[in-house]
Amino acid sequence: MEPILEVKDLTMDFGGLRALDHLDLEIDRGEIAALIGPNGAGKTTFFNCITGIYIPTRGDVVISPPGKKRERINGLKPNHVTERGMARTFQNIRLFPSMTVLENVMIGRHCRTRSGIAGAVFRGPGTREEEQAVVDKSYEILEKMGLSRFVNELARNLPYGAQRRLEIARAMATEPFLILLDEPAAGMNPQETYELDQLILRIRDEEGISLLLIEHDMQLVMSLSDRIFVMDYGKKIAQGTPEEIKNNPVVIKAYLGEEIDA
Amino acid sequence: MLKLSNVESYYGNIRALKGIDIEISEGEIITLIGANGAGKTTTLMSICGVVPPRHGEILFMGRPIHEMSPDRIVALGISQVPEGRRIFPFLTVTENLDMGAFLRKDKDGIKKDIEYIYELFPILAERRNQAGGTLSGGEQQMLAISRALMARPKLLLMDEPSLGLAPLVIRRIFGIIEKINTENRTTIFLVEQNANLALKVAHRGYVMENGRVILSDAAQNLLSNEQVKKAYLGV
Amino acid sequence: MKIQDIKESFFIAAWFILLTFPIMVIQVNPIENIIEWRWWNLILVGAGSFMLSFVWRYLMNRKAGQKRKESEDAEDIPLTQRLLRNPRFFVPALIVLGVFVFAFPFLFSAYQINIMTTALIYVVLGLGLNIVVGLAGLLDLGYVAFYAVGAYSYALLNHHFGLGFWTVLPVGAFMGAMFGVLLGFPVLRLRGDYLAIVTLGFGEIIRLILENWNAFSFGPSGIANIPRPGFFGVDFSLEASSRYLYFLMIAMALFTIFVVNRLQNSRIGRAWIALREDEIACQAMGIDKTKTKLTAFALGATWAGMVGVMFAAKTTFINPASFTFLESAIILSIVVLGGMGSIVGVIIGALVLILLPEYLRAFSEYRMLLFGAIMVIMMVFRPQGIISGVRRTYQFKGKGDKAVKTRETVKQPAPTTDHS
Amino acid sequence: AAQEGPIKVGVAGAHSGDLASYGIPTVRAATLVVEERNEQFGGIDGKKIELLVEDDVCKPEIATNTATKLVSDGAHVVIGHICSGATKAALGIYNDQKLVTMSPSATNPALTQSGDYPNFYRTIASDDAQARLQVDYALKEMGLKKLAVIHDKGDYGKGLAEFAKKFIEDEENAEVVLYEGVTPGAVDYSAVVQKVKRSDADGVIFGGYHPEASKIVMQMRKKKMDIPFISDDGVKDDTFIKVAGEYAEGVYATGPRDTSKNPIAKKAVEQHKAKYGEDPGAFFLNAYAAAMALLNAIDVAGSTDYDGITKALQSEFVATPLGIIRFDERGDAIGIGFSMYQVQNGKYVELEE
Amino acid sequence: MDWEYFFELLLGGLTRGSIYALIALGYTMVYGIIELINFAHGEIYMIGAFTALIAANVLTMLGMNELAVLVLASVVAILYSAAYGFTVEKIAYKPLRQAPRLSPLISAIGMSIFLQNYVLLAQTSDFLPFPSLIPELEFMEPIAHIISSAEVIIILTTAVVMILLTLLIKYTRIGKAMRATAQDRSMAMLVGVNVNRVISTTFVIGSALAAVGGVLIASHIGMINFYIGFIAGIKAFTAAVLGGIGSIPGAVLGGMVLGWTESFATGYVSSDYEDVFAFALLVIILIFRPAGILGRSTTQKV
Ligand SMILES: Nc1ncnc2c1ncn2[C@@H]1O[C@H](COP(=O)(O)OP(=O)(O)OP(=O)(O)O)[C@@H](O)[C@H]1O
Ligand SMILES: Nc1ncnc2c1ncn2[C@@H]1O[C@H](COP(=O)(O)OP(=O)(O)OP(=O)(O)O)[C@@H](O)[C@H]1O
Ligand SMILES: [Mg+2]
Ligand SMILES: [Mg+2]
Repeated sequence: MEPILEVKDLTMDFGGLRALDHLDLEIDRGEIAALIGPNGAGKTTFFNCITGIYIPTRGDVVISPPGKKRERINGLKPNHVTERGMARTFQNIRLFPSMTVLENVMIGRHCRTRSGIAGAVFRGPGTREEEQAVVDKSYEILEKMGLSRFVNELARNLPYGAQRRLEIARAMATEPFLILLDEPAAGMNPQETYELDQLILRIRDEEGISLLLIEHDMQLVMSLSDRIFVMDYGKKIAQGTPEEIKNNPVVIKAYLGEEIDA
Repeated sequence: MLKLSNVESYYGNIRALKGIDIEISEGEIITLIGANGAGKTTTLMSICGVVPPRHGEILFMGRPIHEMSPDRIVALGISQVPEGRRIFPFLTVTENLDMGAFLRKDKDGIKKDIEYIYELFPILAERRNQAGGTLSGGEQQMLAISRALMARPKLLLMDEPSLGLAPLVIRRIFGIIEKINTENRTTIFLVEQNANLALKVAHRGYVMENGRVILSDAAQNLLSNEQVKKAYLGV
Repeated sequence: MKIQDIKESFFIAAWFILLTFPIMVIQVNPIENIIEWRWWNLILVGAGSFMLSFVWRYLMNRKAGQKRKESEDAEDIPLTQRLLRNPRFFVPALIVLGVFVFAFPFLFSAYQINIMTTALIYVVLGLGLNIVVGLAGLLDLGYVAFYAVGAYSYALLNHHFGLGFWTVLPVGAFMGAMFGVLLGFPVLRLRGDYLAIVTLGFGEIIRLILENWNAFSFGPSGIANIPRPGFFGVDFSLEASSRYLYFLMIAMALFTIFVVNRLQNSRIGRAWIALREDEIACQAMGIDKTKTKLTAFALGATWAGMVGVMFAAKTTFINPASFTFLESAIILSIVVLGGMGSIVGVIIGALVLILLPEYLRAFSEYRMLLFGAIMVIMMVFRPQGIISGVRRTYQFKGKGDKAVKTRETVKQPAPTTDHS
Repeated sequence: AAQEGPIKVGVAGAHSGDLASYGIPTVRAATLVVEERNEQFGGIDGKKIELLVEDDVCKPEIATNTATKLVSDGAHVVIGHICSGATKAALGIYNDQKLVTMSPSATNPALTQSGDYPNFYRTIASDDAQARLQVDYALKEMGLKKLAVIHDKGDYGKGLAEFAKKFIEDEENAEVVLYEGVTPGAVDYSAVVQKVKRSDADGVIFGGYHPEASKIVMQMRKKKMDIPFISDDGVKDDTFIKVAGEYAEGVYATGPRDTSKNPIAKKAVEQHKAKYGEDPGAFFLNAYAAAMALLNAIDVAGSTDYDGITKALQSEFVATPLGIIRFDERGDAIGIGFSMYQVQNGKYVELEE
Repeated sequence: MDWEYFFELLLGGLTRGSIYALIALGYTMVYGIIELINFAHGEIYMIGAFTALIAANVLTMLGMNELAVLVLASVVAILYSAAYGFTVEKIAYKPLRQAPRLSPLISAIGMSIFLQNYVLLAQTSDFLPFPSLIPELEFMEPIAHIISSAEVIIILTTAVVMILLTLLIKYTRIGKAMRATAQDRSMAMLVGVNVNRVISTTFVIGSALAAVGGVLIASHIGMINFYIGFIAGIKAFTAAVLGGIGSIPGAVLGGMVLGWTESFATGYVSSDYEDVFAFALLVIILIFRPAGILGRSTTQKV
């Protein structure tokens, strides 16, 4: 197994509060991994730290994009992290509400295209081609995500579940090797959650993108994940396959509770 | 206790509610389920007057409230756990709870209730002086629920209270829902995606689709209704 | 219902009588120690506010009613937009407009040409600021500084080195951009209204330096005898040179519209809009926040610099008094009043706001009073601006097909003050 | 050229905005003069005189619009503009159209001295003339050696101060110990006053208008600084005395000579009070004089012909509130003497030389 | 170092800063609650001063004694400013609650132009002498050449007002309602806050403060005209932002910093560039503290 993301000793302090506590974690290529833990355990903070939104107090984040060099990315700005191939969604949906659905995805193509001001003004053949490619590629992604009927809708007018999927579509447009999903199933009903499940599998299988998701919906986590990491109070308290985690007494005590509704 | 008849509400010129009839009696737990964008949130916001209905009538304990301003409606004893939590970001946890009790005058009672909340959610007690905006998603959700409880409402409207909560906490929340319903006789109007859970605690349920109520029945019946099963319970 | 209205209007009239009593009725002359009581005004205010309250109520009801009327399925596109999209209307309209624009200076007096030229200057300024405020969402209250930079570039380069209009035009644009970057670097990490005050401060700094640094800028007495743009050495009469300037400005405005339109629908333009909507999400999508903002700022400033050169050439005299904060406020008003992010809107906004005070000259001293009132009323009854922005939409035939047609239809609600 | 219809006199200046108080008195003066003329003589040669009043807010770019408007509306002569900057911007347009323009208040020396504006006249002394008088008075009459020169950063005030500074520096035994601009409208000038105190100046020369002057004088006197304060025409205004009250005592200001005894001036002020119920404001008499001079020139020339008016202005003396005046080729008024005034017992008193 | 000179500049800056602060308080309150840069605030201040001038003249004519004139004129000014503030909010801002972010800003600019010209037309364009309503206190006589009674009163008033406002916002019911409304308007409704009333109250308090400022400052300076509000407004806005907009102590601190900067810049460099220094300082402070000196940090949790 070749790890594509290695996190070592990651620590994040907010004033006196230690939100991440010497956290170690690895994601392998082609894996769907899940990060679970009680509320306030530091899961979202973990995402923020590895994507450059927060600068961690200490620790290392190293990526090894397939076919590219290993690279340490702590301290990089979020846009550089994305350029290097790690894309994410947000726990509270952050779309561009008054842009259309297609444009939201087109924004995702920004870091994979180059045309500048001169190109925009003169609109030479190069720019036109690039623009056409952006549109086509974005539409293609929307079709894959089952959002093509909304192309020209404003993002804010979409139903909640569709907005969640759009966020994923937008992340996919950046051509990542790893997508980080923060509670993708929140606010979805079981039917939609099931569809999401299928979608995530397809993303992995068809696009070869690895995924790390934070989720409280255990049914989804257990059915999807190859590997699960469990956090509590900023520390990693367990890691393993769904079976192992389900039966891990520490996890049951801290997070799952006595019985699982799965 | 609460009666909506033929309620229509709009966002600008989008008709989000297309004539809704709902009735809730005192002491009931009612749940409203439906797909995304069905208009559940809009229904709650219309009751509270934030999205005032353009047509139809809403009676609360016999009084028409559809033309009242939100603060007056709230003063009648309705409080809400809104969608998206809506924590006051720069107020501390304690201040947020305090705001929940804005219309209450009994200082001691408020104090006691805050302590009670801290017992229910120890994590909030740990964070009591932290600004609401920096809480984690789940912590905010707990705070939003607690804030609504602080009002000691007669009717509690809850919009997806389980959103973003850990399984353990969800169970605790549903425990609390049943508890305040039986102990304080608080009427509860619950909107949930987790229809399984919701229908288990509820007495009756309504199913919404596309701005209309398409089905209403006792919770048990809905649980076993094929149509509902297929669409909302995920087999 | 009617009685209710009258009652309410009576109450409003009484309130305004009370409110305006000291200022409208009593005129003190502390120098002579006389007090004059102008009771007549009381009646004027009372009657005036009584009448106006009916108009206000009518308009308010209409505003509310308008929303209601449109049924649930009606396409949410304003009439203007529908007309603009319909080629059967659009093409002839464009031709008529073109003919009118061309014939204008031959039909009207020098004065009319002159104010139209001024209005065109503001069209370009508005479009430039629209990049910064309307597209990138950066509230710039000191835009006039870049305008000053352009104007002084021409005046000074001409004064000291005898450089001509055409030479300085690109220089002015470049200087504008330079200053845009200069200001942009330190301040672009500021948010919303903090950025507003800093840009306001920057605008004032530029003006104050021009005012105080006599050795450099000739101070408050300004620079006179700036030559009008040349045309292969031809000497023009006043009339002819007004026309020439007018056509120059038309050309410049068309050029601006062309460029801004292309920018708006480009990769950069999308990034600006996205940045306005959500900075964090934008960064997470791989957009370099600083660089993108800086381009917006610099590009906006470029137009101001360029048109500043034009301004100096048109007035032939400049001094710092032309570059006050109020000027920035007016340009901003053009953008917002016209409709943020909409090119047509900004053009109409500029024409309205700049021509209005000129045509209000008939009201002599009530001119600015009315101007202020109209600004308020336009915002109250048309908060989204005269023309609201639209988003480009794409048509797709089916799976795997290329995008076939692009047009603009989806109405873009400007960002609201939402606290969520 | 002989023409039909009324004679049109343009009046341009700031009638709204922050500088309105300097422009409105001119409109009133022109109105009074023209009304009187129309009533008493039925206009000029049987033609009624009409006013075209246009606002320029003292902004150059608006002034060009104002000027083209006046030109388009067929003005024959123009009274205005008020601010030197706006005047300069507008003059090019009037010059192209051969329109005589006369400002009651634009004092920038270049307007007459540069030779760029042959159509321009004014009924106010230029900055350098006033500055000359201020400096001469301070150095020769009062024997001051160390002067603080303060201005309000404006066109008028700063222009004047620049000249004063130059004139002082040209003298052997005097020096400028402080040269400083204050921000008009600021709430407080104590820092500048402290600075004057520290500079050890034995006199202050001020260029600017009365609101700033009164604030500075009051703060100086409150801080027990009794050095002479010599200011300009912009301060020679009764409002100054009223505002500064007891602190105004002893303040010097230059102004047009002996208007208080001039019967025309008295009449003009009376007319103003009768019609507008208050004392006239800034540059009222200058504007009154300008209106009279222009009407007289048209009368003498027998037409509104540019050359005729020019000739009449430069050759014919006319009695105005400012004295009996005519204009030199450059456009400055001859016969408007300037005197030094001092506030004594709450009144400006002309100091005999 | 010339300590006396330094000290005098310090005091001068303090007075000037207090003046800015007094107006900035109203600014910051209004901004805090509806995130609107209320450009008409300066005009409310101007109207307060005008009303006080008119009232004082009428009352003096009626033969009242000085103290009565001071008190009554101030009360009239406060009432009227509050009423103007209230009315302006109702006409120009309330209909724009749901509007795009910048629309109320333009409405405010229009309102400011309107009010200026209203006073210009109804009263006069000239400067009017403003009676020195604040009496020269006997016991202040020995130090009167350093600091006048009026200045002391301005400084004290600012301090008192700041403390009262801080207490109001921190501890009273209406204060809590204000904070909630500021942070999330519709959620505030949902906990029972009457948002319209809270916003109106904020405008009324802010405008009343502007009137207090108007009376004190006008009698300190000794004259007013219709345009004084504009410059005061810009300076107050700067002060409010400098201190951290929305923060009451911040507005006062911002005012002070601004006052001192201008005073020292004039004293040690040149008053030619006092405003340049003031704005340059603003830029520098905001670069290092992007939310102002006392402003809360704007970093957002995502
Ligand atoms: N900017 C911040 N300032 C202070 N504390 C913070 C900040 N961001 C997060 N925290 C704290 O750090 C802890 C971890 O938060 P985080 O959002 O990572 O939790 P989480 O695991 O995502 O929880 P949830 O499942 O509820 O979303 C929380 O207790 C939160 O209060
Ligand atoms: N602020 C808004 N502006 C415009 N349309 C809106 C707005 N909020 C909701 N809508 C529309 O109203 C309809 C009903 O939305 P509502 O939020 O009530 O649905 P919901 O049943 O609560 O869905 P969810 O499960 O996603 O919360 C949807 O079609 C939605 O697009
Ligand atoms: Mg989280
Ligand atoms: Mg909902």
